Amino acid sequence: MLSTKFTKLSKEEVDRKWWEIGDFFRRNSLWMLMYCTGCCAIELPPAMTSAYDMERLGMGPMATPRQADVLLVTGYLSLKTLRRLIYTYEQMSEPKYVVGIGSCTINGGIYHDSHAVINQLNRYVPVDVYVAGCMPNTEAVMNGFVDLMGLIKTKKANGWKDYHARNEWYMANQKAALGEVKVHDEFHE
Amino acid sequence: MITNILFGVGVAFFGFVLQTSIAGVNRKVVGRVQKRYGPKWYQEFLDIFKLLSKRSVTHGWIFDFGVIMALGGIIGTAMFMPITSDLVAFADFDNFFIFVYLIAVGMLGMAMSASGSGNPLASIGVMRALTTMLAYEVPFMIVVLTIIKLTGTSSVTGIAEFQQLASNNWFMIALPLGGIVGVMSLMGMIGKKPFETYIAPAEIASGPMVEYGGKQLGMLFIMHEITVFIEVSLFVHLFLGGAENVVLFIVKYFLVYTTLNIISSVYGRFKIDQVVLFFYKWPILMAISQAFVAIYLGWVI
Amino acid sequence: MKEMKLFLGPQHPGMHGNASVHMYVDGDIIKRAFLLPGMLHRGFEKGMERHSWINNISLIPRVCVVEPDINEMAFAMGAETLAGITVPERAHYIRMIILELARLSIHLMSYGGLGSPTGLYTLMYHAHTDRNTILNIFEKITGHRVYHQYIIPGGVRKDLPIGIEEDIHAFLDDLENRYEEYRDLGINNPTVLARITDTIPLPAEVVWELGVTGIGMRSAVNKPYDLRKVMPYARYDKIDFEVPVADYSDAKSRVDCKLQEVIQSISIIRQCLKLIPEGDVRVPLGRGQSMRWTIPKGHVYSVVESSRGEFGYFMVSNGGVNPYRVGVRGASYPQGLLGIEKYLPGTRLDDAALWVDTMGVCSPEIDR
Amino acid sequence: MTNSMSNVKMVSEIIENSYKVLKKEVISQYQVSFEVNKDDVHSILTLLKTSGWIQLSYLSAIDWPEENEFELVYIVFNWDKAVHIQIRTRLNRENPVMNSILPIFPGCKYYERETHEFFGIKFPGNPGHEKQLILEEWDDIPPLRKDFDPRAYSDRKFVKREYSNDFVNLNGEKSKQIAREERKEKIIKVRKGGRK
Amino acid sequence: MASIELIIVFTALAGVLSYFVGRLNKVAGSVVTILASMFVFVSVAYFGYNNELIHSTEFLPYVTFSVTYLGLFFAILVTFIFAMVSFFNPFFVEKYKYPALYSMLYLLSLAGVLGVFFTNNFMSLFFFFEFVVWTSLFLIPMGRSKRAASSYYAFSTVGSFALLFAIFIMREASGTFNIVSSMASVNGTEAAIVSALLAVAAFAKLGAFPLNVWLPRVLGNSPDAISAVFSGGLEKLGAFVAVLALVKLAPFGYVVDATGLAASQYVIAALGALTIVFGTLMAIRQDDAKKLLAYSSMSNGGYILVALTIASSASVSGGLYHVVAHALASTAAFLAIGAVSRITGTTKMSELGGMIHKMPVTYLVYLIAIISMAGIPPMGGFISKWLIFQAVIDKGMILVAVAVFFGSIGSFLYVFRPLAALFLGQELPQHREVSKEAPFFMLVPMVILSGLIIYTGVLPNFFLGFINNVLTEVGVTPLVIGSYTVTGTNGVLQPALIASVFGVGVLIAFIIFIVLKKSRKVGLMDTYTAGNFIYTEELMHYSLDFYAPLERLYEKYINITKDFYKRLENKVVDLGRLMKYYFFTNKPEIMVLWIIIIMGIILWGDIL
Repeated sequence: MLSTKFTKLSKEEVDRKWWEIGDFFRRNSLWMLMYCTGCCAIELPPAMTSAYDMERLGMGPMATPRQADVLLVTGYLSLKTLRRLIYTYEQMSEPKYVVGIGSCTINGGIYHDSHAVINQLNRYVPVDVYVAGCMPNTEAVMNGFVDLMGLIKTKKANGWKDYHARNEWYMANQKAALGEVKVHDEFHE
Repeated sequence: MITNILFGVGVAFFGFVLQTSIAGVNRKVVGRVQKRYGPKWYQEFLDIFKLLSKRSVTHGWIFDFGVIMALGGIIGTAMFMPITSDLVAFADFDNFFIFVYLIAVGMLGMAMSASGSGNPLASIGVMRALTTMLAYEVPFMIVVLTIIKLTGTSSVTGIAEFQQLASNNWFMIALPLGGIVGVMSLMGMIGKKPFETYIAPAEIASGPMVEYGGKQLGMLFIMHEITVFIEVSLFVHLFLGGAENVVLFIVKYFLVYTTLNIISSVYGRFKIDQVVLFFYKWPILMAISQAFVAIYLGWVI
Repeated sequence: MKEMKLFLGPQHPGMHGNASVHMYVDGDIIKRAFLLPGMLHRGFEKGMERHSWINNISLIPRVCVVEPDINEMAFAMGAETLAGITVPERAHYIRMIILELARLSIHLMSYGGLGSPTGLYTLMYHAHTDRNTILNIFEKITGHRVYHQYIIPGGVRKDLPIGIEEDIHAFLDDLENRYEEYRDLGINNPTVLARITDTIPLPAEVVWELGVTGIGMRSAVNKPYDLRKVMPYARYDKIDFEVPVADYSDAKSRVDCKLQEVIQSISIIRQCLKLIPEGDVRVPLGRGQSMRWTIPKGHVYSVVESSRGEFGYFMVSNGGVNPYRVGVRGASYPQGLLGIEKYLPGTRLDDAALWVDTMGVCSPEIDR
Repeated sequence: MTNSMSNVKMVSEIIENSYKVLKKEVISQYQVSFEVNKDDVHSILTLLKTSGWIQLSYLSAIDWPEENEFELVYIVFNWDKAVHIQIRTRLNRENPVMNSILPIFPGCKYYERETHEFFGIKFPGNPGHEKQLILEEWDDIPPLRKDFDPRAYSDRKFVKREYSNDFVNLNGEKSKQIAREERKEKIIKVRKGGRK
Repeated sequence: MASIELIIVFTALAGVLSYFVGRLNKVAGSVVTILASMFVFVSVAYFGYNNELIHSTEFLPYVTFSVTYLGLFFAILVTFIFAMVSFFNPFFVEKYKYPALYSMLYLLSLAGVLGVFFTNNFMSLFFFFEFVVWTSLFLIPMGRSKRAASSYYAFSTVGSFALLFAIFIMREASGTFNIVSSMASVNGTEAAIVSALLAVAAFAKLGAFPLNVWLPRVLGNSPDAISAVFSGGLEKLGAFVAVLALVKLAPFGYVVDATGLAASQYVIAALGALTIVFGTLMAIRQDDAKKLLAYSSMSNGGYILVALTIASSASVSGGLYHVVAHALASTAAFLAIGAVSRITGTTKMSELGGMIHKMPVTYLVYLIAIISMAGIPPMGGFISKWLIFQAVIDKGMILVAVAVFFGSIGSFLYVFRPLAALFLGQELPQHREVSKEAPFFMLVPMVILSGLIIYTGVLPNFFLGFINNVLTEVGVTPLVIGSYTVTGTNGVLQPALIASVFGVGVLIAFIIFIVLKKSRKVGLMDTYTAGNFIYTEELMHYSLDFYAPLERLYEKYINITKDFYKRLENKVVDLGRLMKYYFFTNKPEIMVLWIIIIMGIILWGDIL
């Protein structure tokens, strides 16, 4: 005789289970945003195309931030780009992940003393994975993506939650570096 | 009636699963053309379910309503689709014009929702999609007119059964010019290059899809898969003699879809007015001459 | 409303690099267009004033990301002119091999980039794969895939590795064998041809007004205005090659010229590999203290023919350890800023990305 | 092309016959430099343009704070007689104004605008040159002037990453630093013959 | 029991009454139009449907009436349209220069229309025809354009003279003005001429190619309510005449064996096909929403012509059903546009945008109307188009089929454009403050019309049953209809099934939508701009030159008819100047000479 014993799961547990299922899909289908913010983007075409074929991992480029899951910050970020990057990041649908590629995103790299380039990306947007190197070669970039998948699996890729939780801190940092984030750039008019 | 409707829902679901799997396999096939491995065959499923699991944004009620109307219209259309001559939800009511026009509800819903997002790129994409529709639909309808005139019925199963008779050839062979026009129009219908103008990421950043993310995009993906299912299986039924059993149907379906994909992978995309000029040059002439030859002269192979 | 505003970039699949084209569009015709540059501004010219001549070697390749070697070459030539250094003969040939391989790589990339606006992704996949092979060759020669820091004042950093000739020859043979296939897939493809024929023409008489150089100019004025011919640097005067030209500059003829340059580059590399002498590849700088190497007072404008045109470094030395002022003339500066403003209006929205691709607008060298 | 050295000579003759040249330098066989008075620049450039130097290759400035001057450099090029000509002139650093050469070389539009942005030199005659081109919301002196210190600016605006010493090794291997210290200790130990 | 004469007289008297009431109070006068037209509609529909309309009283000689199913069909439809549109009158009277006159003419034209449909006498048909023209003529310039009125009059005159000429020929042949007997008596060449002349009258009224110029002008420039009346009601007079000309009179000319159609039918069908294509192409390029709908009316008139020409049971019932479907849909669309223009003061799509956020009900009404106009199930337009397609395919008219399919797909293009440019897209700042939903009494007719559009699409059998009566009357085999199904020549349609399956699909989609995570609401300006910041809504709205790439392909060839009439107009003006120069000179003796000469010519043979 079978004894059927249903333990009623609490709402949190149900949510967690759904979240885990969602994580499985999310990490196997990471769509990255086509945004070449800096020079490390030059190693992305080999990663995307036949030589390394990123699509094996289920990754592919996407046209707009609404569709994408991963924001790749490829290298140094000038202030002008950072404004647009933050705007783009806020347009992405959650859950969203950020991969910082190149040393410039970590500590400014070779441009650490430049008047136009920020030094530390994770003060302005939360970063889940860094890929070091100037420039990191394609294998390193691919490895970074695999790392991101691992972090999603172990529920450590929580940058977007952090952005909600410490939103004021991020906003204050953005304001300190940029002044206003959204500016009138109608510079030709 | 209820069983019929449930069966219809089953057909729509079958179509979704079939097309999504075949699309995944085709991504691998195209990957081989491009000298690479390509994704897993079930990647399309992963993509769709991932999208459904995300938290999206909405631009107002019309943005959501349009998506629901789009998916609903397409599911409704798919419910009429016969798989084989026996496996059909609403026998005798699978009229060809229902497919052509009920699909338009889905298209209209999507167009409405895209324009409702307030993004001009989406409106441009919709404009291009509608213009492409104006291009490919007329030659296709002329060919189908010939077929309906020859068979005397506009029921899709009726046309398929007519071709399965021993004395008749498939219309792909019987009406060779019309068959070619059918292939071209089908490529336009399912949005394959060179007629993929309305997505055109490098020009208008994926056109109507530009503002979608998360569940809305996921639902549009489902809608797209079912639309492709409807259009390709319509081609199978109209031109390739339908199918006696499910396996044959899947084989024919796979062959048609894969052929189109391979053809499209070595072509670029036209501009929108080039698409219109293309279809209103040779295909429509071929379709009209085919219709004249078949209807007035009775020359059918 | 009379007009609508659309954007091509910075975050747009049609834009190569990080810049933004603001377009005012009526229907689908562009009425006004502007480039919004500066998103890749790093303060390069300021940064180079703050580094020593030798340190700058690692900084300069990053000016233009897609084609770093011309920067190294222009910088090295300028420094050599100022310091009065004679470069060993072998180094000249190695430099030419590197430069032409780089030219091949960027032409392949740009030809593959044609796949994006025209939707022919297969072309993109194939071309990028071949470019990857070139990057692998670079890695063997210099140790780096992209930023080589190989051409330095006084020669090249180290000699070619043994056996690299086979690799290069194998690659060139392969590329030459598939050259016709490439043409058939891309420029002879009827769908692509329909897109690029008569698209965004650049009239010959306005070339000078803009200051456009490179393929954009040569395909318009029908004269072999190539710096390698006009004022040969390295040992280009000893090499036999032709400069492809055309008399009507539309997207098609520009792409065609690029493809013909691929053939010429292959031939140049072959000749270099044949003519290359044995010997040193570098003269020592600064008598053992190369980090404190100083250059006599002076100023020079050293130019190199890049894939997009005249690429120049204007360098001023005040006799110190650091350069006093370095100015960079990005090759795509005219076609990027003024060209987009003047010649994009009147074309169609669909073709805007083609201008960026075929004229070769490289945003990092505009912004610096 | 034709003999380049004679081209340089020809240019020198053209310019030196008509205008006062403060300083002439022949940099290489393809390049020559003239320093001229500020007022002569426009007519020299016009002359050069009519003589075949139709391409403006480069336009920029150099800051000489000790002499309290800016130096403007115009580089023009002739494709048929391959010589780059630098025309250089000096401006007062306090109130740097130079009439635009837009009527002569329309291609200078953005060069002048950029020079204004980075040095603060004004170019009357070039509409809209005072708007920002490369920079956005810039709040300091023009950055390419010598008295601008980018490091100070960067330190003020952008926070540097701080590296704490208790560096966590994620991979569970010994970090290089620890390994190096251990190796050092070992060597000392060996040198001392195993004695503490 | 109700007498037709009394209803007509009542309508006319109510018109006069509304004038006097309107002089006292503008709004009250227009309320009279609502009450009167509603009363007329209810009485015509109720008594007509129960066969209780009588025609006994004879007020004037020759003005006699009879009730036919054909007349009744049109009368119910047109009075319904008049009644629905009349709800808009109180909200628009403020904008007219002569509001009292407007109310009177509105009702008088209704009376004229009733006369046209119920008379059994060609002479009074002509009289009522002219009456409608004259009353409606003065309604048009209450909007903007006097030129529209004059071109309307010019083309109506062509139609009227053609009609008059046909009447005289029939009178010559039969000796009577009675419609039935005189039409039965003509045959041979006379029948051909009569048929052609009646067709000209129908073309002029329907605005079909090549007599199309007035239609967009009138519909584009009239007051909003009058545009709706013209498109839904008065234009259908042309369909009425077309039924007389094309269905009741036998076709003539060489008969093609393969299709069984005569040459005259081919000519008319070809002109109908041209009307469809021309109307579609012109509608695609319009910027004014009302003009766009005007050209769509023209294109739909082409469908009606093609359908009536083929004269098989499917086609005639399809054509008559199309009359219903298009009248409902285009009236609803015009009313929706009118509701928008009442608030914003413009109907130019390039000056509007994002109205949906303030006017959702109006939007839905317009949406349902355009779904029907585009012929998409489950709306009424689909049934009629399906029937017409069946007939065209059955006859194997390939080139006509090209036009029919082209117009059908093209209608997606043009009906979508106001939807996208006017209702959807960015909410423009200049209208954000003023716009709000239309008042209740304006929504009432629009919602009723939408409900009927859906009803005609889901359960067409009631109307098709009535149309079958008409078919029997005009001598065409009735259509086979079941309780829920419609049987065409090569297929069976079950509209209710389509609607319910569509409902199931939407239900599934809704369930999918609702179980998934809730979306985050963002503003319209938070949109993909490739990373750039935007502040100007009007620059982010795609409305002008919507189909620019398509338009470029044909814009060179499109103005053929317009240019032709323009040249003709110039010639007529020149002729007038010439006459003025020679006849009306300052010298009286020359004038007297001319008068004598002309009198002499006229009286030659009779007296002299």
